[in-house]
Amino acid sequence: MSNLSHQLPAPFEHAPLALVPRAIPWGAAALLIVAFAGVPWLAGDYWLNAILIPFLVLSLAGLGLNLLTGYAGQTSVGSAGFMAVGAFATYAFLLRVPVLPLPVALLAGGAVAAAVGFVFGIPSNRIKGFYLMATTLAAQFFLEWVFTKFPWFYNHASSGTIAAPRLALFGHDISGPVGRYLLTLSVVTLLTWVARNLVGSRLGRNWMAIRDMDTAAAVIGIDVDHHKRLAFAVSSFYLGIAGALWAFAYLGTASASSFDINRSFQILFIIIIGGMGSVAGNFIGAAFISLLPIFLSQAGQALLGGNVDPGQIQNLQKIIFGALIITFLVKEPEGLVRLLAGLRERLAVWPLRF
Amino acid sequence: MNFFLETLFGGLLAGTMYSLVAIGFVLIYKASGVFNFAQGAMLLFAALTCVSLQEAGLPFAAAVAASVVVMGLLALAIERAVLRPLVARSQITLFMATLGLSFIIEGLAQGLMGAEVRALDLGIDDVPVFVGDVMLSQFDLFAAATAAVLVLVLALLFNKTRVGVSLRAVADDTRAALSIGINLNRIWQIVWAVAGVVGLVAGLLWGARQGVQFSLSLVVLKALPVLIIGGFTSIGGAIVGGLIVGAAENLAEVYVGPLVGGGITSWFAYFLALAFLYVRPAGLFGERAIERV
Amino acid sequence: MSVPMPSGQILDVRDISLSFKGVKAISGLSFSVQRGEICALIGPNGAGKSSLLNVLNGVYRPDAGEVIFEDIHYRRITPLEAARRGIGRTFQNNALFKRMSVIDNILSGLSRHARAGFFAQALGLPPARREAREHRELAERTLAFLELQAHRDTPVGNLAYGLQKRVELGRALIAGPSLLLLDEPMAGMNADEKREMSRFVTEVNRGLGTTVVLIEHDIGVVMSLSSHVVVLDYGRKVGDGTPAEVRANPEVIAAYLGTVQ
Amino acid sequence: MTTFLRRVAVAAALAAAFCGHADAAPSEQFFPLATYRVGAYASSGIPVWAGMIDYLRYINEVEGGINGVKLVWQECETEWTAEKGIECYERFKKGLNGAPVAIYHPNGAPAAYALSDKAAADRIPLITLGYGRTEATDGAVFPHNFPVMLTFYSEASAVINYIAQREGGFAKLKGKKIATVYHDSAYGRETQGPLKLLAEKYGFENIQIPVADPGNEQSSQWRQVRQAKPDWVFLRTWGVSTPVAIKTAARFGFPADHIIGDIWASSNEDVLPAGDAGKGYLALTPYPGGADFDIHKRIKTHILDKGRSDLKDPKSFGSVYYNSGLVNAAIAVEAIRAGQKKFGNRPLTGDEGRWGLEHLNLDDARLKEIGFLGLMQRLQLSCSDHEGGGSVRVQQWDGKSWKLITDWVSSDRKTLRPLIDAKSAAYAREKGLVPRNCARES
Repeated sequence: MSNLSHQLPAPFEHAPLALVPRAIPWGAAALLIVAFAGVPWLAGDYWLNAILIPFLVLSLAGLGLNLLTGYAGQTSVGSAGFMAVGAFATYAFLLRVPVLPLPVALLAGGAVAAAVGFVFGIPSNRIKGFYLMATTLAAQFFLEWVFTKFPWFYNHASSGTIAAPRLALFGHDISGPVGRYLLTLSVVTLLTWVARNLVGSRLGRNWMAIRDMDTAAAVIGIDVDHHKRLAFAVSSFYLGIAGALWAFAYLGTASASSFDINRSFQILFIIIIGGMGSVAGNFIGAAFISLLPIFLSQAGQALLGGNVDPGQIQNLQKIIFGALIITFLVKEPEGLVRLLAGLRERLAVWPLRF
Repeated sequence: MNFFLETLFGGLLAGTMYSLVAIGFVLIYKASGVFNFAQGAMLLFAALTCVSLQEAGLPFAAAVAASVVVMGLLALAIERAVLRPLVARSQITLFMATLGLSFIIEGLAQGLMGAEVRALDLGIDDVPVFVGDVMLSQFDLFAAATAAVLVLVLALLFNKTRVGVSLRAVADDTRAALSIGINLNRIWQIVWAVAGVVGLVAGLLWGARQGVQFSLSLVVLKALPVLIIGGFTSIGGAIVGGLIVGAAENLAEVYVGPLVGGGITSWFAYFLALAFLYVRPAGLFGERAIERV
Repeated sequence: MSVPMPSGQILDVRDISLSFKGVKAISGLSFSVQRGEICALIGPNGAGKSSLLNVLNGVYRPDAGEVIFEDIHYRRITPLEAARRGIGRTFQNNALFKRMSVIDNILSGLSRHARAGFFAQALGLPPARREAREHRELAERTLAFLELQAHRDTPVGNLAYGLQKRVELGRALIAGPSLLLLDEPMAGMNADEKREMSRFVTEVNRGLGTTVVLIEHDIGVVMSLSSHVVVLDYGRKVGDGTPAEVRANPEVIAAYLGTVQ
Repeated sequence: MTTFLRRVAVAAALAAAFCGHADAAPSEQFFPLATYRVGAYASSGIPVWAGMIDYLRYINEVEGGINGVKLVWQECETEWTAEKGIECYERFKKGLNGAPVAIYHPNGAPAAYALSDKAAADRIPLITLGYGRTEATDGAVFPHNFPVMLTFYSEASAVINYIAQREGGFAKLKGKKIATVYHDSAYGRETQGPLKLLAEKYGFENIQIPVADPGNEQSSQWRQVRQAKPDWVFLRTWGVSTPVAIKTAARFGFPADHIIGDIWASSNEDVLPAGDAGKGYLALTPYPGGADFDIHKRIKTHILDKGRSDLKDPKSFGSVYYNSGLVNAAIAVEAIRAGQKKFGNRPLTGDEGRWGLEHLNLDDARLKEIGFLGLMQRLQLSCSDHEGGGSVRVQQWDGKSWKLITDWVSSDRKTLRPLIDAKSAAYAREKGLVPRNCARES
């Protein structure tokens, strides 16, 4: 590195240096304290089991897809297939190598998913755009088929399902709602930190360069093919771990159909609504997508009582949902995260402007 | 050998059913550069409208005519509410918008017309026909003939009418077309309406086969590999792609399926499409754009 | 086939031909560039200038001919390999990463020099941090050199065209290329901006000893900036020499006056 | 944006209201209804809820509740998905305004699997009629799962018994070809084990042909059927793949009256779209179609004719799915009645509901009393047997409605029980569970 700076012409040497100091993220720290210390005491089973755990897992899955689509610019509709790999691989490790502690099994499951993602990412060197999307659909359908077809993957259970083996960490049973919540929260926190490191590093920059213009990226010396495959692998690692958590921390029992194409679309919606190319956006998108239907059905139940066919509420919800997606694409292509940032900026100058 | 031929021909005919769905895609992609995921939902909406009207007492022909009008109105609405505000946005954005659109149309279709399964009888006897020893399906023959007529009509529409000529101009070079005064919005409306009518035809044929119900919208997933093999921009490609997928899928299920336990049709077409892509990254008939830098 | 390159030359283009779907873009083009010079490619639109640059760094693949750069002979090279060998490049219509900030665009130019591994980056380990800090310092210096500090964190898509050209130059420059290909670095600029850009190019050329091949339409700029001019028309070379020689060449005058008023 | 924030605030307030209701002394029994009225499977769901609600309403309004305990119910839409199923379950499990949950119907395989552990932890029994884990028959390992009346194993055995009956005895099965055309999913594959065993026992040729989801194109499958020339086809499809299968069979000249549909291919919605091709089609079911059973007369008089029915389309009265709603509701009601014998005539908790289910005994006399004779088989559950029944009736589609053509055809559950025990033991090992000792349960 230093040999490079020796070649610099004079003006370079005398240029003033202005490095931005790193700020401590107080907001994030406070949020983490509340999430780790406050929520387990305050939230009941309903909030933990039905809302917070799936919200966290979906955020993680969104993060995984966002690395691939929002950062590296490769659209995928096979996310759920890679989630399935993570779930079934983790299950296989827990079942067949009982000495493995849970975190190691999760990591190993994620690693298997990463390997599979890498393989399905190979065509990205020749195939682009919608055509590449078809590759990911192939992955989706093929993986779903594999996990129903070969009984080895689900230990020959007649129902084709995998059930969470006893969830334990350092001898503590964590199969209760709080235990599963804390497990999920820890994994998600850790992986979010890693994702922030990645997107802020050279790797993330290279991904974004490829997203914005892959020809130019190659011209300045970025190995485009390698980085695309790497994006598939890293994204699948995240999705794989999300899949394992979805199966074991959330559902409890899962099968290949828990990871069908609709799940892939759901994750895609999370990143569209939350914001592509943003880490925080995944959480906002996931919150939106998991809370909106619950809100609508609760509101429908509470406001209209039994007077309206619940099926119609559901149809209405579908329409609202579709309309929201289009509205976001039209009005705020960068998603809710951008919208909230705009709101914050306006609030910051509040007394002056309002 | 007979069995092989029968599988091959049966597969080819079944493939035309895929082509029918794919044609709607191609029309829209050519004219507006939109990869329309909502084509399946449009198919469902069209068929459901037609059947509901028939149930309400309209004769079949009138119901079809009314459905055509409804699809035209739907196209107008889509152009206004989705395409116009998103003009000049990236293709991926437009694709995602059609995902949202498919939710709206599905919600509307089921909300307005119910979720029950409806039987649809087109009055075609679905009994086997024998050509020598080779058995063919009368219904499939009818579907293939319909596809042929449809392609003919579309060809006439695009080659002999003013609308068709402007459409081709738009597909070739949008900017040049605009500069000679072609109204892009109008073209989009027309093309989406035509795609809606193609969806109606496909929806009726598929609906006659499986009943008119929600899962009609799933045939879109079957049409994707067809598009990839044929290329997004060629109607001929959609036909050939459909034939290839139909034949390959049937042959594979019969000859390869037993080796791996069968049930491979869900992904086989996609792998086939992938293999094609690897050789020709823009489909058999698609043209690869030269990158200008 | 492989005649050795005379010393002092950094680039030798031999008999390059390129066509698109049967239409010739370049036919049988040969010329060479001396180490340390600024060589200008001129010619009317469609003469094949940009295509030639694209051949040199592997974006296009020629049908025939050979390129010799430093000590390697090639007809087809990947853009990646060309970059690794030290060919830097800017584009006619700006090939910047539009949604990334100015500093990130500049930093991306360094990626082929980076050594930190995947896990070091993912986990924020000391080697990765150290490298990131060094790269950032270098990028800050580049920003300062190109007088772009005020725009450090602006997404380049929001910058004025002239500034974007400068960012693109910075991105190519920071990698320390031995040959810099600049495709119309001054297109669409006013006289002041052109003067500034000329200054940057000259400083790079003199300070770093970087060889520059540039495409430019403004004959005034070409004459004052470059020491060697190659003139193309319809994919053929119609002139090659010092600015003064080229200016006197009747074929050049014909080609130029025929199209540019 | 501000409207959005306001909406979130309303949602939070609503959710809080739901979580923090005041406990009053319970006087009512809560029947949570996890329904699916939209999505791919809505067409089959809608009549089911009508049947359930009509029966609950009948119990309340005509019989004055279960021994005086009134029933309350609320719907929650699951779209046949696991996530919404969990959300509904978590919303419902604490009861409604103090009325407790005794028995829960997950209504849909994904939710049933996902709720298995959670319901065990909350001690709420799940009834899964015609779906769910077959090995849950072993109540020692699965105390809270009740795959009542008919598992897929029993179904496979019953279909072979029926074919034997048609062919003139088990001896005649030797050398016959029986093809199973199945939806390529866990559901579809579940009969492979028992059919293999039965094929070895009776000597018929067992041909398995999968249909990939969603199954809207099946020419290759039926071409294989045509080539194999089976004597009977056991059709284990579901959703859209059933009418497509029936139509494609006709297209390939396979006679509909030699196709036997399974429990999920036996409804009006399955055959109607097939039109004429469905004429003669056979289907087995634990809840046959028809509106002539005694209970239908009662419901017609007291509910339907008074305009109190949940059915929007009166044509569906007596349809297979409507009747399945009746049967599902009746099992739960009768189980609560059984539990009340021990715990008193009051609303029961989940634990008490489970006791009631394990002591449920519906003989012909009781079935006649409640008006279900012929519609529902004799059913006796116990700690070690959570299935209880295992019989089916075979019905035939005449183009307009189902005609019952057999009485109850029983299955050979003894032969298949070892398969079930092996699977439940494997599950217990995998999860580190210690099975209950059923001998000591009372």
